[in-house]
Amino acid sequence: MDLTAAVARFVPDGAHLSIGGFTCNRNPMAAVYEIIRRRKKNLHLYAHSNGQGVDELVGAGCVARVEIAYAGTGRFAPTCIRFRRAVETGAIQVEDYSNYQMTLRFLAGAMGVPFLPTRSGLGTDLIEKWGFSAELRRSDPRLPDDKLRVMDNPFGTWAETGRVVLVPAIRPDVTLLHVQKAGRDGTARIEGLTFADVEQAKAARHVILTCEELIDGDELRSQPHLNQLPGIIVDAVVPLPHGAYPTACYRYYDYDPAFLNDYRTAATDDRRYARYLEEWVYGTADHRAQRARIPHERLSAIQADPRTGYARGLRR
Amino acid sequence: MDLTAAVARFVPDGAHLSIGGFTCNRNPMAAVYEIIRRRKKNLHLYAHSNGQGVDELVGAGCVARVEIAYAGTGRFAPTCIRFRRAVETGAIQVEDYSNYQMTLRFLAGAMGVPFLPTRSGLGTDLIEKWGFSAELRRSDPRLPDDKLRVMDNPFGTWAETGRVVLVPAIRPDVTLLHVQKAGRDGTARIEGLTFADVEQAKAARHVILTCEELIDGDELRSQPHLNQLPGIIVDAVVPLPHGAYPTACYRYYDYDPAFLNDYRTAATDDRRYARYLEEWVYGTADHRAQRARIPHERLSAIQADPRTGYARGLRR
Amino acid sequence: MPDYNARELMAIAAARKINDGEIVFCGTGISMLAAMAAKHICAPNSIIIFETGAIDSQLEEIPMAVGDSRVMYGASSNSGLADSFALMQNQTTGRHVVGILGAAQIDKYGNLNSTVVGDYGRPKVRFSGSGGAADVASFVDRTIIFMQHERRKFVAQVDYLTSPGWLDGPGGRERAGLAGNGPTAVISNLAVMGFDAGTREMFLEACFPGTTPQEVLANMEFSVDVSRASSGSCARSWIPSGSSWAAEAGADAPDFHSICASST
Amino acid sequence: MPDYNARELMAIAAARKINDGEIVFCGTGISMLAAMAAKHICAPNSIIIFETGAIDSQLEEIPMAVGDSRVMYGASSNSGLADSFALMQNQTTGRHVVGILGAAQIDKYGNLNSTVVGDYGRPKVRFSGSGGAADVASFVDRTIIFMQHERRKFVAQVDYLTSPGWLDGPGGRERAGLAGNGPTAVISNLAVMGFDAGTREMFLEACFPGTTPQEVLANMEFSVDVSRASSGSCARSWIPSGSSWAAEAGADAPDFHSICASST
Repeated sequence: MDLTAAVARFVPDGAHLSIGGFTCNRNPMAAVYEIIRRRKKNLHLYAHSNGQGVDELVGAGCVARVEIAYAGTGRFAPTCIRFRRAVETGAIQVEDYSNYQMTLRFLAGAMGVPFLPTRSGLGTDLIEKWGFSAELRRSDPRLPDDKLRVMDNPFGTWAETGRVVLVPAIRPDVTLLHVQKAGRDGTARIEGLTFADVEQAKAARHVILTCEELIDGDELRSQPHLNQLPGIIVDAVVPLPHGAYPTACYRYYDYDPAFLNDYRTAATDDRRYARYLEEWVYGTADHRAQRARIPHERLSAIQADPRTGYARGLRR
Repeated sequence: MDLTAAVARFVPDGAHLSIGGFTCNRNPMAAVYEIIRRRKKNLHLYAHSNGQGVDELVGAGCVARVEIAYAGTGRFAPTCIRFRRAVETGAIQVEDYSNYQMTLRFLAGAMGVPFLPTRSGLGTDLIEKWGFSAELRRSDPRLPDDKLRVMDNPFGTWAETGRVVLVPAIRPDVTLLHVQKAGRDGTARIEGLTFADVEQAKAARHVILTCEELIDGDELRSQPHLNQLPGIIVDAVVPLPHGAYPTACYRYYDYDPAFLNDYRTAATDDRRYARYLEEWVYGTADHRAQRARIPHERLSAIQADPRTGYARGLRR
Repeated sequence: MPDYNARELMAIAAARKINDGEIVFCGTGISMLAAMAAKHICAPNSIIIFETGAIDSQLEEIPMAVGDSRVMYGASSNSGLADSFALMQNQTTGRHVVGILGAAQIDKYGNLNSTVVGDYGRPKVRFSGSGGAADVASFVDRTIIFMQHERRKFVAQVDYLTSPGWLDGPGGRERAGLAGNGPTAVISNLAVMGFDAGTREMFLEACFPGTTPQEVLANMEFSVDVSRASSGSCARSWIPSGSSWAAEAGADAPDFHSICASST
Repeated sequence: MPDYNARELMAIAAARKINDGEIVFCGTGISMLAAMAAKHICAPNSIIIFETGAIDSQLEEIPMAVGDSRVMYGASSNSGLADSFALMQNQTTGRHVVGILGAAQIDKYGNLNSTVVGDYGRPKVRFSGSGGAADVASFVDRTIIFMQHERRKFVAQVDYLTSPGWLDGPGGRERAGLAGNGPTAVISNLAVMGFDAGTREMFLEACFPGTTPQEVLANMEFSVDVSRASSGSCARSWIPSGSSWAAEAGADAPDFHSICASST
């Protein structure tokens, strides 16, 4: 299945989806651009700190609702620019959690339990202020009735804990990940930090995987303890070199500061942003065509150093 | 710190401890034998399916109480023999859980929360029948007041779940693990299945690590995503080749069927078992002396094949 | 004398109950044989998983425990207990899992005891305990159970309910809060039993060659419906005949026969 | 004109608050500088951790976000968010962690807002949101907070309480069910503030050179006790002087100065 077919099949309008990666690293950008290109609407997005991918999906108008912990891409955008605009204009609805709360929600989904407990957020407005209305929650069977619940510790003061926050499980319709290596059967190997990718994938009903390299033969199965996802939970595997660009992919390439700076400039102005989308996304037929537009010297500049896994001395 | 010093410091009589490994694999046997050799008493042992290590600690009379999911070492002892005898004679007190419940209890301890939820065991005697008396639970502040609790899902029918079992966190005083590779700072790399080792280590107040190889220099830190334990949680690292013997250590050696068959024979008879302990444990000053007693041809026979990680064609 | 022994028959009978594409949870011994046989005779795309965290293992030699390094070889991923049970509790993956279990006692609703005989506080006989059995029986789409057919093992009431079957009958699992299904088959050394879709009670589905329904009943403390049972000769139809069975069952694995003969 | 800029001063001041052997939770930008400086000047055995899962990273270049591949290099272990926050929530490891945070607004009890200005349902300004800040502030032994010293940022009441400080004062955290401690220092571009052990209210500890207590107060919506403040000249004692400071602060890292000048 190619990316177009996978997105067509698993990402209908209104889908509940989550994407992997963190801020400027290993976002599944090729899949994000394909979703934008197909002008998907009304998506319900689950994000922790996924960053660039979130901002582009929101900026392109694909997203109706976001449950999120953090919208930023480091120094390039301490607050994601199109996200900020969409919230301030009321174009999207937002429900706020913390990074750990979102991680636990994915983990609960992966584990098949309705909630997980934490002490995070006790005493804060994460608990007091709810973004989604009760009507909205009741109208969508894919949403729990409550944002979260606070409960006294049923084991007294066990674990020095008097009270816990219960955060409800997330079951995305589909999770999109970009990984370094995968096999045809879906076996996936992530190198470096996994962020919350593994939990997001296991929580989802379907998983679309893009990868830098498709590995045939025995390489992945000769070291099974290095693989984070077994093939049985993956629905589609699409090899797409530079599939995380302009975000980084550890050991393969760095984020592209030039692109992200240009993006920031474009994102601050509605007309410029429309032009950006037209040229970079709608105007490119697919990932291959898009990648062909990246100047060769930029790809060279961000190529990862084998020792460190990033581009040493990159002009940032 | 050598093993004797580590055990002396972190395993006092009455300690609450857990050991790593699973049935006949990667039990921290050198540490177990050192505990037996020092004639530790009244230990409170947390086990999932650790197998051989559990049976030897119980058989030597070091253990007063066990919280456990499974006591067996595969074909050599479908039910651990000394464990069975100790339970039937009332020599130890037992609280039963399932493997996943025990895993979740360690995970809860690792996460710093008082409990985790699961649907496992609803409707069974794991919930109805409690092994430890209320007095015992109240008398030891290291034990929660309840074995577990059943609760209605506070999120209605979210995640197709009407009811959950809450299992309380375990915080062992110390966890003993045997791993393949470790650095002087405690960074640990487990190859193959991790069982519940990582959760057990992170749940504990102290961690004693034995390892096949002590790795100096950059090898471990050049691939940090292959390391399961960061150095900061480890109190002592002791390099002890064959430290899991007679259980297996993936990629290094297999379990020793000859030893485990002899053990079974010894374990079925109190006098023979006393002689076994005298010769194999009390009669050896330390791991080095004990290892010197293993016939060379046995160590050769169990040496792991590099491709499969176990001893191919081993007469079992 | 047939050219297969009782353990081989049991493994093949269980293998025939596995559908292609299913995820097969394996315990020790005969359940591994059944899963391996299934891949050879009827479910080539089934996936073998172990509670220790090995997913889709390539078994070159038969593991003698689920912690054996042999389960680690050639897997799609090797992780740990937390992940493997989560996969089964997860509602998407869990409903593709068939669990193969064994026990010391079973009742007519397929509830299992692998903990104690006698009083829990001071047992006459102590067994290994649940291990992952209670977890698997709580979570997965259905279970297949191996038993030795003896009167003290097929009991009116289990001394300790370790792993949930259909609990107290129709609606029992739902009332307890369990999502998955109970057992769909019990395979003993004498016969294959199913569970009635209405009453959830065990019934005799087929006797193995040389066994009669009367013999089956004589070796149980409770009674089961035998009216639907095919006779031993009928059961023969799904048992491979002659020398072909061994190849079909994956008996090319080096120690299949010895394990068949000795494992529990 | 001094040979250090305000951001460098802030980083050094925070570094001096880190004890040797502590685990330092780092966010983006200046908090990484502070942690790196601490390893050079006062806490050589401190350990840097990131919420993304990197533990004890060896920072050869300064990451521009906690998701930057630069945090992965030379770590003791690289895992993911679940593990790093668990390490902080864990009562054994968590009590060795000092968290360094920043925010858009702070109140006198050190409660932080990094979510919105205005009404949550239709905000005037939307910020990034909690990220890991609420988690860290809930779990760890204590926090150090970086702020820009402006009246609209030191407010009587935060528009949204994202990350818990001392909440409503003495006993507030305990009543809410939080185990860890609140902030012990706020470091702004003008001054260093502490929190009174009794009232849990912010007080002025020291002004940076060239700043007066009056200037500090003029840039806050609420008032703080300034009676314990050492003057700018006193604060000089813990600021490295002359050219040595850069070396001490680990300014040999290639882009320390440019990051100091530009990062948030």
